[in-house]
Order: sequence, then C-alpha cells, then structure tokens
Amino acid sequence: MENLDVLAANLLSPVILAFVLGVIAALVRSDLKLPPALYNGLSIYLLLAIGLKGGVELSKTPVSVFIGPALLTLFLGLITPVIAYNILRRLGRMDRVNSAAIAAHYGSVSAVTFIVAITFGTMTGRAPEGFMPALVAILEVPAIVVALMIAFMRDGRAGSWKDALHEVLSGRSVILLVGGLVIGALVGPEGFEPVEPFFYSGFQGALVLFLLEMGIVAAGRLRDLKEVGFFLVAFGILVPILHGVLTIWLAQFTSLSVPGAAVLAAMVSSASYIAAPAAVRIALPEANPTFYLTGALGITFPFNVTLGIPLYYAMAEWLIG
Amino acid sequence: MENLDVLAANLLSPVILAFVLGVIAALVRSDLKLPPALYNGLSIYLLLAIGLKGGVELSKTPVSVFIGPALLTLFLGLITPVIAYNILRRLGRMDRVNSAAIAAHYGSVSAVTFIVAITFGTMTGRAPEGFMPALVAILEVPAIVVALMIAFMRDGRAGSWKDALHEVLSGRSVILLVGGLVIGALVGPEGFEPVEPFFYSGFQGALVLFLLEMGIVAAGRLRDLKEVGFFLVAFGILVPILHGVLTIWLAQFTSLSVPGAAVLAAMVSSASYIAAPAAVRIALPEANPTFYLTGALGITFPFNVTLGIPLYYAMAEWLIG
Amino acid sequence: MENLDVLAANLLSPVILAFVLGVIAALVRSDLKLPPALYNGLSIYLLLAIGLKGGVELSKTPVSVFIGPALLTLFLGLITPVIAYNILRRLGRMDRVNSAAIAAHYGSVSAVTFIVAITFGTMTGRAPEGFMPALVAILEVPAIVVALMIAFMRDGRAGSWKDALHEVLSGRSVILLVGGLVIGALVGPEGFEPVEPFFYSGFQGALVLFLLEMGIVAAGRLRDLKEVGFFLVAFGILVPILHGVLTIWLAQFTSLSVPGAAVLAAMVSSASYIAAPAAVRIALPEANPTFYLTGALGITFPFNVTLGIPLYYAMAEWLIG
Amino acid sequence: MHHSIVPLKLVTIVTERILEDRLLRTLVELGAKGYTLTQATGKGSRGVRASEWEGPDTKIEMLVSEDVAQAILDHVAETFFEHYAVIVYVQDAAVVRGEKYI
Amino acid sequence: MHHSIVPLKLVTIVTERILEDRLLRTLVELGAKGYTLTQATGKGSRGVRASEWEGPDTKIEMLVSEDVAQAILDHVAETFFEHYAVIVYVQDAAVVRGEKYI
Amino acid sequence: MHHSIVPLKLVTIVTERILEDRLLRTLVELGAKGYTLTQATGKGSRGVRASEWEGPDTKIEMLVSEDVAQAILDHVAETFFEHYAVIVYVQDAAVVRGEKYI
Ligand SMILES: Nc1ncnc2c1ncn2[C@@H]1O[C@H](COP(=O)(O)O)[C@@H](O)[C@H]1O
Ligand SMILES: Nc1ncnc2c1ncn2[C@@H]1O[C@H](COP(=O)(O)O)[C@@H](O)[C@H]1O
Ligand SMILES: Nc1ncnc2c1ncn2[C@@H]1O[C@H](COP(=O)(O)O)[C@@H](O)[C@H]1O
Ligand code: NA
Ligand code: NA
Ligand code: NA
Repeated sequence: MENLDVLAANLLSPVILAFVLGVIAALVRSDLKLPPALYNGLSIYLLLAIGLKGGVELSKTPVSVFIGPALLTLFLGLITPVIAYNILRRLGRMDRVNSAAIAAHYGSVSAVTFIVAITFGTMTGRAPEGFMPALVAILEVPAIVVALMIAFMRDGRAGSWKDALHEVLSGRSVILLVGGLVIGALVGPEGFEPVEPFFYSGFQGALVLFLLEMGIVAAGRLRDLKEVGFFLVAFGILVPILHGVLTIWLAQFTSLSVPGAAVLAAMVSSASYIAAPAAVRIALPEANPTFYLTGALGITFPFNVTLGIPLYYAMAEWLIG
Repeated sequence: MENLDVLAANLLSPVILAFVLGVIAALVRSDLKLPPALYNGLSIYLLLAIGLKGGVELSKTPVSVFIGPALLTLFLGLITPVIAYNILRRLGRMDRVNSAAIAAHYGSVSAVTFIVAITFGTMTGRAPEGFMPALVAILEVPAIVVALMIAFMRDGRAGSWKDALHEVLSGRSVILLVGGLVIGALVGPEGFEPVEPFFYSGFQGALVLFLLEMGIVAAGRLRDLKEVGFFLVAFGILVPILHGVLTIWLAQFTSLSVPGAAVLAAMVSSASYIAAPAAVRIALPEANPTFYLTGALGITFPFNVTLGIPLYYAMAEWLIG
Repeated sequence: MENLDVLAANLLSPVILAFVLGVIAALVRSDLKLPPALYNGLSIYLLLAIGLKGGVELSKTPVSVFIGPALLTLFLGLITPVIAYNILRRLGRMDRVNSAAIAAHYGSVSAVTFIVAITFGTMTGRAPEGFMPALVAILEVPAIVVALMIAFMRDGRAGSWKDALHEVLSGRSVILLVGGLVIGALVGPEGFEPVEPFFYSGFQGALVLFLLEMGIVAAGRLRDLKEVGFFLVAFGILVPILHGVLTIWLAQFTSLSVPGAAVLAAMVSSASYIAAPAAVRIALPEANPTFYLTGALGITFPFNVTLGIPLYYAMAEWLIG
Repeated sequence: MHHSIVPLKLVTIVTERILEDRLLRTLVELGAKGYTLTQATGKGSRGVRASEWEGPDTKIEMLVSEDVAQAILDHVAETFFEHYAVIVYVQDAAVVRGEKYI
Repeated sequence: MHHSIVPLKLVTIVTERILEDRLLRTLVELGAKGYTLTQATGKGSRGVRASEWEGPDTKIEMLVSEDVAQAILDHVAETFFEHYAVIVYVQDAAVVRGEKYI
Repeated sequence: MHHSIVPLKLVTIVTERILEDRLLRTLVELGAKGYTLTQATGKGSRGVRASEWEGPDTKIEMLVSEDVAQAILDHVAETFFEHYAVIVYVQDAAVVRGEKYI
C-alpha cells in the first residue's frame, strides 16, 4: 500500500507530469517545442549544477566514506556493458556492432534519470548521500570505452576509435560534471553560497522545462517502437531492473545508505542519451541509431522515471533497510 | 487623486518601464533585441507558470465558487467576438473577412495583459482570486472559433477551417495553460513547493525581460498606425473599454471579488496576439495581418497595460466595491 | 599574507573557476559551447540587472555624494584613451589607426570586469558604494568618441563616423545600462522588490554561466597571442595597472570609499569588448581586430579578473585606507 | 569514379513559418524524396506577416527531378501565392548519387 | 501554366553581421526588391572579425535582374572588399512570377 | 570593372552536425580555401540520427575550383555515404575576385 502511495508521489510530481505533457503535446502535433538553444542551455545548466553540488558535498566527505561507493560504481560501469552486450548477442541474436552500440548506452548513465531519482528520494523524505553526483561522473565514461573496445576487437572498422574517445572525454557532459565537481570541491559550501539561488533553488523548476522537451523528443521515439521489435522493448525494461537489482545487492557491502543504494541503482539501470550516442555515432557508424536511441529514450527513460525509481527504492529498503 | 497615485504606481512598475524602454530602443534603431530563442523560451515559461499557479489554486477552490466566474468567462468569450464583429462591420464598414479576423483577436485574450493586471492588483494590495489563470484558459479559444465560424458562413474560402482549429487547440498557449492547470491541480500546493522558486519568485523578473522585447515589437507596429486608419485606432481603445465595462457589470452577479472583476475585465478587454494570429493566418489568409496585429499589439496592448488596467480597477471598485 | 588569502579568495570563486573551466574546455577542443542565443540573453540580463541595481541605489544617493565620483569617472573616460594612444604611438610605434582603435577599447569599460570586482569586494566584506553601476554608464561612451576623434583628424577615412557614433550610443550596452539606471531610479527600492529574486539573487549564478563562455572565447584569442607581439602583451597588463593607479590616486580627492576606489580602478583599467569593437569595426575598418580583441579579451580581461582586481583593492587600501 | 553524378533541380521556397508543416506534407506528396530546412528572415513586396511573431521565415530546399520541380512550382503558385509571403525559384545542381532523390 | 517563370540572378553575399543594416539599405537603393537573410558562420582568408563577438555572420540572398546584380557586385567590391570579411557570388535561377522582383 | 569575376563551383554538403569538425578539417586539406556554415534540419532517405539529440544538421557551402570540387565529391562519397545522413551537390557560381578562392 505504502509503496503505491510512493508510486503516486513520483507520478504526480511536476517533473514527471511535465514529461507526460510533452508526450501529449507531441502526440497531438502541437507546435510546442523548446527552442534548441534553450534546451541546450538547460542541459548545460543542469549538468553544471549537479557537478557543483556534488563537489561541494565531496569537500565535506572523508575519503574513507567515499571510496567504497566510488569503487563499486567504477566496477558497475565496467561490468554492465558486458552484461548488456552478452544478453543482446545471445538472447537477442543481434549482430556484434549493434550489440556493442546498445551496450555502451546501457552501461553509461542518464543524468536526468539520476536527478529524478534524487528528487523523488528527497520528496519522500529519503535523501541519499550528498556525494552521489560524483558517482555520476565516475559512471559515465567507462562503459562507453568498454563497449567500443568490444566492438573494435573485430577488424576493418569504419569508425574512428580515437575520435570517439576524444568525443566522450571532451564531451560537454564530462567537462561540465567533472569541471563542476572540481569547482564545487575547491570553493566549498561558503564559496557556493552566492551562486546557490541560481544553481540550487532554480534547479527543480528548470528540470520541469527540460522534461517537457524530453517528453516531446521521447514521443518522437515512440513511433519507432514497432521498428525495434519486441525483444528490444523487453530488453529496455528488464535489463535496467537486472542492473538495478545487481547494484542494490552489491551496495549492501559498502557504506551506502538505503536511498544512496536506490539512487545508484537508478543510475546504473539508466541508459545514456547524450554522451553515448555522440561517441557511438562516430566510432560505430554502421550501428543503427534507431535501436539505441529508441531503447534509451523511448523505453528505458520513461520506464525508469515513472516505475523504475520507486521500484529501486522499494527493493533497496527490502534488501538493505 | 488616489486613482492618479494608482495610475503612477502602474506606470512606474519595472514591467511597464521595460516595455517603454523597448519602444525607445526600437525608435532609436538600437541593435538591442532578445534572441528569438530566448523570447520563445520566456513565453513558454510564463504560460506554464500561469497555468501551474492557477492549477494549484484551483485544487483549493470548491467548484461552487469557481462555476459562476467560469460560466461568465465562457459567455464573454462567445459574445465579445460578435460585438466586435458587428462594430467593425456596421460602424467601421470593414469587409467581412477582416472584421472576423479582428473579432477573433479581440474576443480572445492576451496572457501578458492578464499577468500585468494581476501584478498591478497584488502591488496595490488588491489581489484577485487565485483561480484567475483557469479563466484565461477558458477565455482563449471560444472567441477564435466563433469569429472563424462567422467568416466561414460565406462560401468558397481559401483557408482551411480544420487546420485552423487544430492550430488553435494544439497551439502552445493552450497546451501550456491547460497542461499547467492540470499539473498544478494534480500536484497541489505541496507538490508545487520545490518548483516554486523557479516558477513563482522568478516570474516578475522574467516578465521584465519579456516586456522589453514586446516593446521592441510593438514599436515596429506603431509605424503602421497611419496605415490602419483612425477608425481602428479608436476601435482599439474604445472596444476594450466597452468589453471591460460589460465584464464588470456582469461580474457583480457572480461571486467575483472587486479585484477579480477588474482582472477579468482586463482579460476580456485584451486582444490575443499569439493564439489568434496563428489561427487566423491559416483560416483567413486574405485578412490583412497589418490590421489585426497593429490593433492588438500596437494599440490595445499598450493602452491596456498603461491606462486600461488602472481604469478597470477603478470601475470595478465604483460599480461593485 | 592577508593579500595572498584575498588573492586565493578571488581565484577560488565559482565565477573565476568557471572562466578557467571554459578556457580548459576550449583547449581540449570540447564541444561545450553556450548557444549564442543564451549567451546573448545572459549579457542582456547582466547589463539590465547592473543598471537596475545602480538606479535603485542612485535613487537613495544625494547628488552631492554622487557628483564627485561622477566627474572623476568622466574625466578618466576622456583622458585614458589619450594616454593609451600616446603609449601605443610613441613606445609601441604602432600606426595611427590601430593605436586609436586600441585606445578606444582601453579607455572604455568592460561590464563583466566591473561585476567581478564588485563581487570580489562584497565577498571579502568590502562592498563599494551602491551607485557604482551609474559610473559604468558614464565611463562607457566618452573614450570611444575621443579615440575615434583622434583617428578622424586624418583625412580620407573609409569608415563612417556617423554610423559609429550611432552604433555606440544606441548599442545595447548603453541602452540597457542607462535604461536600467533610469528604471531603477524611477521605481526605487520598493518597486524593485518583486523583481529582486530574478535580477539580484540569480545574478551570481548567471555570471558563472557567462564566464564559462567567456573562457571559451578568450581561449580562442590566446592562439593569436604570438601574432600580436610582445609589446601588446606588455601593454595589456601594464597600461591597466597604470590606469588603475591613476584612478586610485585621483579617487582620494573625492568621497569614494576604499572599495569604491578599487572598483573604479578595475573599471578604468578594464578594456571594452562589446561596445568598443562594434563601433571601431565600423569607424576604423582598416584597424586590425586581432590587435584590439586579443588585447582586450585575451590579455587584459583574464589579467584583471584574476590578479588585477585584488591588486587594485590592495593599492586602494594602501593609498587611501 | 565509382559514384554517379545526376543533374537534378534544386527548388527553393522561402515562406512564412506558419505554413511549414502543411507545405512539407504536400511537397512529399508531390514527389520530393527529402528536403533541407533553414531558418530565415527577409523582406519582400508584402509587408507584415503573422509569423513575424511566431519567429522567422523558413527556407525549404529540395533536390528533385524536373517533373517534380514543375509540379511543386504549379502547386505553390496556385495555393499560396495570392495570400501568403512566399518566393519560389529553381536552379540546376549536379548531385552525387542523385538517383536516390528521383 | 498560368504562372510565368522568369530567369533572374541570385546574388549571395556572406559578410560580417555588423554590416547587415548598412548593406541592406544600400542594396535596396541599388534596386533589390527583396532579400532573404540567414545566420551563418564561416572561415575565409581573413581571420578574426569584430562581429565574432556579436554573433555569427549573415548571408544575404537576392533575386535580381542582371543589371541590378552587376550594380551590387560593383558596389560591394568597391566599398567592403578591402577591409571587411565578405564574399559575393552570382548564380542563375528561374523564378516563379519573377517579374515581381525586377 | 576593376574587379574580376571568376567561374567557380559551389559545393553544398548537408550532413549530421556530429561530423562537422572532422569534415571541415578534411575539406581544408582537400583544397577548400574557405567555407560558410548554416544550421539546418531536414529529412531524407535515412531516418533517425544521433545528432538529432545534439541539435540540427549542418550545411556546408564552399566555393572551389572544379578540381577541388571533384576531390571533395569523391572523398565524401567514399567516406560518409554508407553510414551517415549526407547529401552533396555542385552548382555553378560566378564569384567576385574569385581567384582568392582557388
Ligand atoms: N527579390 C527577392 N530576393 C530574395 N528573397 C526575396 C525576394 N523577395 C522576397 N523574398 C523572400 O520571400 C519572402 C516573401 O516575399 P513576398 O511574398 O514578396 O513578401 C520574403 O520575406 C523574403 O524572404
Ligand atoms: N571559399 C569559400 N567558400 C564559401 N564561403 C567562403 C569562402 N571563403 C570565404 N567564405 C565566407 O566568406 C566569409 C568572409 O571570407 P573572407 O573575406 O575570405 O575572410 C567567411 O567567413 C566565409 O563565411
Ligand atoms: N531530396 C533532398 N533535397 C534536399 N535535401 C535533402 C534531400 N534528401 C536529403 N536531404 C538532406 O540531406 C540530409 C541527409 O539525407 P539522407 O542521407 O538521405 O538521410 C537530410 O537530413 C536532408 O537535410
Ligand atoms: Na547504465
Ligand atoms: Na478579449
Ligand atoms: Na578602461
């Protein structure tokens, strides 16, 4: 029962409802659309804000507390693309390149899913550790590198491994997350104070606008659902749950709190749709973008922000709490 | 005397002065201009914010309180385009298509005029009912439909009635207002709290930037004043006053407070310049945009935000208060 | 020692670190880049916010207090382009047109340097007079006019003096600063209150985003450093210091406080990169933009916001305090 | 040369933003296999337009066969010329692997 | 075919944003009946420009008669080529109802 | 007439934004002396692309000699045609002081 209340609390938050409004707007072919410049600006703002807040928290966290979750996150970033790849190859009988491309996305992380998970926890009185944003930065890159390495073990590739690596490492999400972390850690809580109204108080509202546009974009993906086939739809829901369970199970061996484990589960289960597509498009041009974008954006993202996150919280409470 | 103070209070608000600054910037041919993306983004923000706040208030309002003002608004949305059309045809001897086009604009509502009216009331300690934004949503569409129906009773029309209806119903102002209302009503005051700094505290300031650009755009319209002729200038000032008086007179038969009646009068007297032009351009392409845009934007909007709103407040106090 | 702490406090502020992050992002060829529309919008916001706050403060300041600093600022705006011009001609043996072009930039003012100086002072508990933004408006134009007049004493010029004057007087920075001042003065503290969260609380954070992009742009200029030669690099550091010392020395004969003198020194020492380039490009098309843009943006701006501002504060304390 | 170069027609339409959706649907029906859109502003014989408020004009470019080009010209001239701000012109273009676009 | 197709010249100018206003005024004086503007960026023989800071370059396209095209080329070459970043070229275009633009 | 008019080729490439940097480097190597970029969106034979998320397509226009044009066509066709959304076409243009661009 209580879990149903919690589910309703998530579904009835302005952020999720804005996503739904975006989907509806697209379905009725409204002219509503955030200007690309604004949408881009919001994504820069959100990523930098996450980084800054993570950095400020990190400056207050002893290494001994952080090291366990950090190592766990790194491990999950290395192992989840391998899991995803093997499921796609063996169960889905998908070709090597497309399997690696999708695995890169499901191994990496969606910053927005992370934010929604944090928000959900805070809203229901179960805030995770403050250093979680630092884990996002750790989780983002390794999976993409691992998945591309799997693909590049084959010869005669058209894409450029070097360009792809540069793309992901110098991509704006890494620069903003890592840069924000370092700035936040250097300035500390006191230095952060003057910029707090902008980066902290405005954050939830900015997220509402961002998710409105994400809804519009995701709705465009829904049209491709039949093209990707039943297997990928199932994959986009079940593999996140699998990754979530794995995360929570492993989290109990670290110092992570219940909400911390739940948020990490949401992160690990999420699929990247900013850093990974850019890198994969360059490194694996033969891979079909319809597969990985529809999976990440049309299936897994909506699943996670609506049902997934409350599920991970429930599982974390049940397994650890 | 007191009314003059109140008028000064309106004219000397940052929002109105920003509008004046925009007009001046355009007149001296400054390169000042909000980037279209930002301007667009601000309009999305303002409409969604209005909707959300209206929805939150609606969730606290008993139907019995709301139903009277709602029905009155709907009635005014149906009758004012007919009034405007007949004045244009009979007194102005304007052709059918242009009369209908202009009537669509003056029957519908300008969201920014509404916001300025609310702000003025709040500033002078006379805040209206919280559910007013819901009335904006009710007022927006019917007048456009009525006016287009009047025009389409004639045969052989070039424009597309179906496309126009879709344009207005799925247009971003309807989606954002109605969507915001529903979201606000669903999440209630508690759910709105985390996004309040963004959508509420920032609102007035964002409006300043928006009106700066509106001043620039309106100044461009001023150049067309001589083209539209004396009749339309008089129409653009007197018909709003007529609609305002009618509104206030009818409002006394509902539960609306004095400020509520004044704000509704400002809404009814205002002319749409977002939803209506888009629909009319598609449905009535032979209508001259110079007429309806100059009227709505170059005459009625400046009149309302400077002199009209204080006038409606004074009239409401005198008639009802 | 204390000065070193203060220097660290400046270097470790989010605003300066964001600038550094921008430089790094550009150096690693990241795709990070604020959309031009957002960047433009931020600059409009920042200039209007400065003007508004200055105007509100001005409405509380007696003329007798303001007149001294105002006259001093005007005098510095007239004399610093002459100083800069003569140094460029005599010591740098630069041609007349390029000397005048550069002098226009170093005589005028960089609004962002001004904001960083204010922030630094406030952060270290040494806030200057509230009317300082009014001085920015006074300082911006005269130097450009003086420098162009020097250049135009020669015959047969390709550029248009009239177009350039119009460009600078109707340019958005003058419109926004002066317009903001007038609006702020008219509405006063009370009228400013409703827009304060937007224009005041959000200010520092918006500045972080702005400086991120300025870092990216400035890094692009760094590549041109070898092209401009050693003389201009030295000029870009030493002339600001010279202008700063001159300002502080003269400021002691006015009522300006120590922080006020330091901020004025930062303003006078700064080089314009919005108003001046636009005017100079039109009036002196033969002047090489690489010289004046690299000087103002690649050398003087980074110097001032990192080392210059703490230096001017230290000098002001030593000379006046 | 292992790729073919085909002479096609490049049709350019500049018009009010508000017509974009409707126009694109029709263009595809008339045989355009693809199109490229850019935002534009401009000035012509007609003055004001509703889409001024809605943002800038739109510029539509299509590589098509001569027949399709003709059909597009006819359609636009008949349907939009009288009441909307619109300009249409045709140029020659040599298109790499142009057979895709016919 | 109830609409005429007129062969005209399409003149394209890409230049610094800062010149836009002045240039457009002159172009109209030289006989251009209309123009289409798009935002652009680019790289050429000259490096930096002031308008880099002011935003991107501007691309001006005009359909004009051959005479007007020639007048525009002459003017731009004489007035702007030496000191500003600018490129100008001319193409043929068949314009629907092109007599409007002459 | 004190300025020269040179017949050149105008090569236009519309492709995914994500390729822009790499492509521009190659185009300069192949002999392009400059280029003009505009943001675009569009639709073609291929559907979705990664850069949809990253923002719109990019349109690259270059005035080049016939030889360089040929080299660019060959290169783009070989390197990008199979896997990326890309369209390339060539037109004639008369360029003022066009010798600069050869
Ligand atoms: N002579 C011209 N050359 C280039 N573009 C033009 C020309 N005339 C009109 N246009 C474009 O076509 C649009 C509609 O023009 P019109 O229908 O004449 O008002 C304008 O907004 C311009 O973008
Ligand atoms: N070869 C070229 N092809 C296309 N556009 C060019 C070319 N050269 C220069 N441009 C454009 O013209 C502008 C000015 O060039 P320039 O005067 O050579 O610096 C550049 O910013 C480009 O947008
Ligand atoms: N027939 C066409 N005419 C104009 N542009 C096209 C055409 N086909 C494709 N394009 C453009 O080229 C891009 C890539 O097309 P494609 O490789 O066919 O998916 C599209 O996004 C359009 O911008
Ligand atoms: Na993941
Ligand atoms: Na109305
Ligand atoms: Na200066």
